[in-house]
Amino acid sequence: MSVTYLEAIRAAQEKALTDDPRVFIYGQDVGAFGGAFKATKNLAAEFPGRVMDAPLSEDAIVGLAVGAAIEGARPIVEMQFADFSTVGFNQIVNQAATLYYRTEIPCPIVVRLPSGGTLGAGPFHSQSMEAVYAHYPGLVVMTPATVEDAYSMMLEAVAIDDPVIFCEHKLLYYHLKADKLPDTAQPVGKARIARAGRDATVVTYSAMLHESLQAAEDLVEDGWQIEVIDLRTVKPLDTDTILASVARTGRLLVVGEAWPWGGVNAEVISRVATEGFGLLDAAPMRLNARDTPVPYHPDLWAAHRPTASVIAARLRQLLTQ
Amino acid sequence: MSVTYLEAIRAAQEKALTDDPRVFIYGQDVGAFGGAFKATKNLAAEFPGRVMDAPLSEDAIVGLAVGAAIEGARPIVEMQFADFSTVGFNQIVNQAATLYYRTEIPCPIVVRLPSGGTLGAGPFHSQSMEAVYAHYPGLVVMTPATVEDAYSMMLEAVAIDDPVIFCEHKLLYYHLKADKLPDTAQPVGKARIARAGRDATVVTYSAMLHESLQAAEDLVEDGWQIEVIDLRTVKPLDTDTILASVARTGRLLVVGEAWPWGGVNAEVISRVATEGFGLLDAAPMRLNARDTPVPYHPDLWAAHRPTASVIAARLRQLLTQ
Amino acid sequence: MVTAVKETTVVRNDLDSALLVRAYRVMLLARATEDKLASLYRAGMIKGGVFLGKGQEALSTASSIFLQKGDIFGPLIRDQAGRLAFGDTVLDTFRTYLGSAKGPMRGRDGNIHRGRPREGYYAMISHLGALVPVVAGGLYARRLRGETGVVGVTSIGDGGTSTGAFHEGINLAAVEHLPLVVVIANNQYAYSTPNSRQFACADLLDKAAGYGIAGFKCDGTDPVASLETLQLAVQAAREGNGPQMVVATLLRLVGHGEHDDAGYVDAALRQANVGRDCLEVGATQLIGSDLATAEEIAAWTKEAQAEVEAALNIAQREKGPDPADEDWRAISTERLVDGHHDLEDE
Amino acid sequence: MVTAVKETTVVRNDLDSALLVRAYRVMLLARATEDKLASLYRAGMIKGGVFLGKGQEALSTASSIFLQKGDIFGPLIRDQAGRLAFGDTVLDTFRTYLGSAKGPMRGRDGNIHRGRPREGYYAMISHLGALVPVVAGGLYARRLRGETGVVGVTSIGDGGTSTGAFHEGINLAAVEHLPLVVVIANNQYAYSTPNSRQFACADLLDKAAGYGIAGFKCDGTDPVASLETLQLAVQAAREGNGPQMVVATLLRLVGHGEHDDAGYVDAALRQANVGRDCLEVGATQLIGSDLATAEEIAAWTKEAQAEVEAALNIAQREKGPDPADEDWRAISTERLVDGHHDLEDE
Ligand SMILES: Cc1ncc(C[n+]2csc(CCOP(=O)(O)OP(=O)(O)O)c2C)c(N)n1
Ligand SMILES: Cc1ncc(C[n+]2csc(CCOP(=O)(O)OP(=O)(O)O)c2C)c(N)n1
Ligand SMILES: [Mg+2]
Ligand SMILES: [Mg+2]
Repeated sequence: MSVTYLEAIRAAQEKALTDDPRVFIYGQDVGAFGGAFKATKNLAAEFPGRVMDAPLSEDAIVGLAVGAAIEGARPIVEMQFADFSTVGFNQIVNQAATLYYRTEIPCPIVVRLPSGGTLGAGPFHSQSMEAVYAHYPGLVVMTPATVEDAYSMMLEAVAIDDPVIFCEHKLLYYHLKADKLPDTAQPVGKARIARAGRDATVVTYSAMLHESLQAAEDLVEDGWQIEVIDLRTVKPLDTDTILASVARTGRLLVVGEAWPWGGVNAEVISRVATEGFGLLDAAPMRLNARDTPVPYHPDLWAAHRPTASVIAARLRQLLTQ
Repeated sequence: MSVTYLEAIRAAQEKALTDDPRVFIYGQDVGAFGGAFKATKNLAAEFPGRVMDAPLSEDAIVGLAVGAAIEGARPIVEMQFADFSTVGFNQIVNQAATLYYRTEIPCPIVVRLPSGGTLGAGPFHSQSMEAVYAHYPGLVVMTPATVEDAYSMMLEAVAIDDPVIFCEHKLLYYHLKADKLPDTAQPVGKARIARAGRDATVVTYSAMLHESLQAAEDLVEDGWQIEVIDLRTVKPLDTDTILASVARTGRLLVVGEAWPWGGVNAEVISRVATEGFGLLDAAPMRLNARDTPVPYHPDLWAAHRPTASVIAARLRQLLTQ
Repeated sequence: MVTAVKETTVVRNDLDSALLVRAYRVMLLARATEDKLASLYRAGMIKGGVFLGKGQEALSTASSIFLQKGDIFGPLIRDQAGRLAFGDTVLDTFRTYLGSAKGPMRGRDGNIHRGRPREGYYAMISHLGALVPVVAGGLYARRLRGETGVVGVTSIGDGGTSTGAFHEGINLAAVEHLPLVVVIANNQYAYSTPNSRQFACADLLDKAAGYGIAGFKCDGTDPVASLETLQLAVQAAREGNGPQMVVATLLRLVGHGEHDDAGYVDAALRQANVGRDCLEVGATQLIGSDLATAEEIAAWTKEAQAEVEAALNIAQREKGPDPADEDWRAISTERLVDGHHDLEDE
Repeated sequence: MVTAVKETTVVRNDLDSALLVRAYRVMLLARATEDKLASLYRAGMIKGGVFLGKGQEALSTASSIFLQKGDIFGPLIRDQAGRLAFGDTVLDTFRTYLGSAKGPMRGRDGNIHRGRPREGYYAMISHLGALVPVVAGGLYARRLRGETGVVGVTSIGDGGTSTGAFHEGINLAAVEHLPLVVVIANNQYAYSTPNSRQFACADLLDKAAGYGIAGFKCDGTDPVASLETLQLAVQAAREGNGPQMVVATLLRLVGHGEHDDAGYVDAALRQANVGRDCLEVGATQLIGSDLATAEEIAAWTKEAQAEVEAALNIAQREKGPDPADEDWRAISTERLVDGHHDLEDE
């Protein structure tokens, strides 16, 4: 028996619906159909009236969730693709994200964003919007990279009283598997050392964790021990864990799939440069996607985002600097 | 005779309308009323049919501009406040910003964003969204800090073939004055050394330029010579000018009014740390607004964003590090 | 699904006379409050804008006066009167404008952006239309919890009907058959923009059928007509007939904000029926129905003004928030606050 | 302002017979193209999704066939037929799906996200509704330039009517009195979501009056009815009567994408009139009107299939873009490209 990343998200939502009568799910095709990716498969039948198909209205979907949250409900809303959250953007960043600061009423909503590139998905079904949301005060931005985190962080996302942007990576949905769902979990907000090392630190998250782990593995034959940190949440960003790692390794590469200007990578490097300047033995490096829309053609796409081999090459540069 | 920052923007739009029949202006209340801030005063009368009041529909306003641009027009659209561009967000980041990459048809639109905090403006009339737009490929993001730049960069914004997010700072509208409009201008995309110095570099933009210049002035009495760089555009970001300055001073403070996570400041520090690591004699520093919505009360607001005295204090820290 | 469009006429006896008097006194109180806000603004004592609802008190009062405890009210810019009718106070009004730490927004937000969401009194953000789905969501949650007979009212202007949020919100409410009343105050302008540049339908009420919801229209300058219409609409929603759209015609008798002289308003409109002052219309109605004398109305006005003065006196003595005491966090879960505050140590 | 709603009836003689034949052959070509796309998908030869318009060819063809050079067409997901009628080619279709560097999108975008904007053939982004104001904007610019008699057509689904963009776009077009025809293909579902969860109006055409625009409805499974209706709508727009809304009733006869078996579609709908295959209806119409024989139609079908094969042969031999040759920039002004490309030197 094994469980996929997607099944973990489904299972967590099922558990949340079971455990807490305040939870409901609202989104396009999430009902009988079970969602575009089947993240809500069978839930409508299991929880009648609590898993509902929404009209094609992202703004209203998020708005409804905020109103329901005010009244004490704990809605989970699904965007069919992260890219479509741009049309629900205002309700997320100005309505949900400001509610607590303005009124002291918390806003416990979860906005699920099926994120990131996949083969042939093109400019509008591939985006990684975590940096856009993390820039705004008032949001928690989760970017689980493992099956275990997909499960436990979704439970936590529903449990906490604040709006959570839950960035699930579509590339991990079906292929990433674990033996079973976890019973315990690391606290949300703490990064995880996914692989311990000595010579350099790679800070990454979401699908890029797996490319980075592969790169770290590739460097073993050259005698390098690379530490890989999985951020897990990009807001809050666990600066302490990063700094502690850089203190050990002296070298930092940050890897992300989003666009280069001002993303997670810039924030991580900026924190290390400002708060851990003396820890660095060499200039930090970063790898992002290129600064264009995500291309459709598989060859362009492969050249648009970092891959294990590019990461490995960059690490070699970093290590010999 | 003197001309304000706002009048410069108005004059540049007037000149663009005069010189180029393809230019038109579209936005709420920009017609006979002359705009919420009077940036289009009298233009509707001067250019009949080319300066039009729009319905209260930011998404459609930007969409209309993109369609018009496809047909060879050069629309300038005004958002009444930058904060309201969230409801035109999708058309900006997914329609306008991707057009050239996808179709090879350039998209010469200008989206004017009256930006930044002013006294008593509160959470929804104070936002600085430059970092959000700069994160997206396909957009040029201008942040003029002077009357001269407001004028010449607006002309350039209309002239170039790409979508420009023009972040004008409302705090500068009426108070910032110059003797006259400039005849020549520095090329767009190049930062400007607003004040030459020796001991530390402050990189900043928009209204924070003036707070930073004040701070630099305040430090003269202690014998410090602070170099202040005005970025002018935050995308593209003129890394060369920044690096050259840091090469001279060895110390860097970045100051911005936007939220801390992943903004201009993170990007600047990240570039210096990655590309100019060896130039730094001390850890770089940054100052942003606090990570909450922009508060309404003047006292809270004053404590929410960097001011000259905070900048000066931080500079003293930086200089003695 | 109810799609009938009801044009109401003045049937004075349908409303109980105590309600009429109560509504009128709320209108007076709102007017007195706003008159004071205007003079505070002119005296430079309010930072930021002041946005008043003069001329819209009748409609606004009618919007919330039929609501009960447990109902939801999502007012917009011109709803000082409706806010008071729903339970907001003059004191909290001044507190919010003056930024008192004791106000519901504690200086964090100001002016019309106030509310007490836990009491069903939602606090608008500036983005027009954005409140429609939020009120719908509140109703949705109530229904999910098994509560029945709850009604939500929200209002919007002619300009706000052009927003995507308005459209999506009403459509969603219609699909969900929620007890939502949307009051459209067609005051002929959105800031300076006349209706002719805002919509092309013959009547805004023509939109109701497009959502499959019931529609009502009324003369928003007429307190009795406004009350009667809203009574019907709220009742229809409460009885489970789904969303109700009310379109009222009127004019805002002040600028968009107090900085604005509204010079763009067509003089003919000011002279027309639509430009009547609902307070004057209401006075005539009360006197004509022997529900009050001119002297009584004058006395009520004085009482309202005194209440306003008293509230202002309190609010003016209250302190604003102390930045040093602020915890500067935008989320409630303390352990998840991003620990990177650049201004922290100054 | 035209607000009349015209229900068209089949008046075959209004359309010239050459047009009927031409339209039918476009429908056949679209069907043959899409059948081939489906088998390429099943064979794993297309990366990403395949979204077909089977069952919607009649309406889609009618949407663009009355357009002239200089007009604007903004097709959506199910418009393979309308694209071909407007001048798109089978070759460019395959090129785009296969990512050929020679296609109009040069591998940068795929499948239905293609167009040649300079030729009035706009390239949709995925966000539904977003194209409506863009086509309006194209028309606005044309008018500003003094061009008259230009028409723009765009289409949308029942689901797309729930978007804010649709609402804002149509309303703006109505205010600007633009010659925009919006074709609503009510195919009963948005992905799996039935109309009952999408809108509550009795008829989508009820929305037209809410925008103050003219409305038409037709049976989208009927080629003649679709052609007649669109002919009227396009003509009305061309004559300066402002935006026109066309609501057509039909069913998509395939899944939302080829990955989807459409098991959610109500079997009764499949059996009903709405579930008819417009190609069969068209064949009956042509044969019944003596415009073609069954043999001729069979021959046309073969010709279409041959054209499809030939185009595919070419497209399959073309190369995709070479990442090494890409200049990887999203703006046209080279000197303003942000010089920070992290992947550059790999
Ligand atoms: C989405 C959005 N765009 C622009 C504004 C700026 N704005 C504030 S009030 C207003 C006019 C509103 O007009 P209307 O809806 O008719 O209400 P009224 O002011 O007449 O009561 C505008 C444009 C806004 N608040 N929200
Ligand atoms: C704004 C937005 N939200 C969600 C989607 C995902 N999506 C693509 S097609 C579709 C259903 C569209 O239904 P409809 O408009 O009826 O067109 P049809 O597919 O039936 O032709 C959805 C939800 C999208 N493309 N855009
Ligand atoms: Mg109005
Ligand atoms: Mg459909």
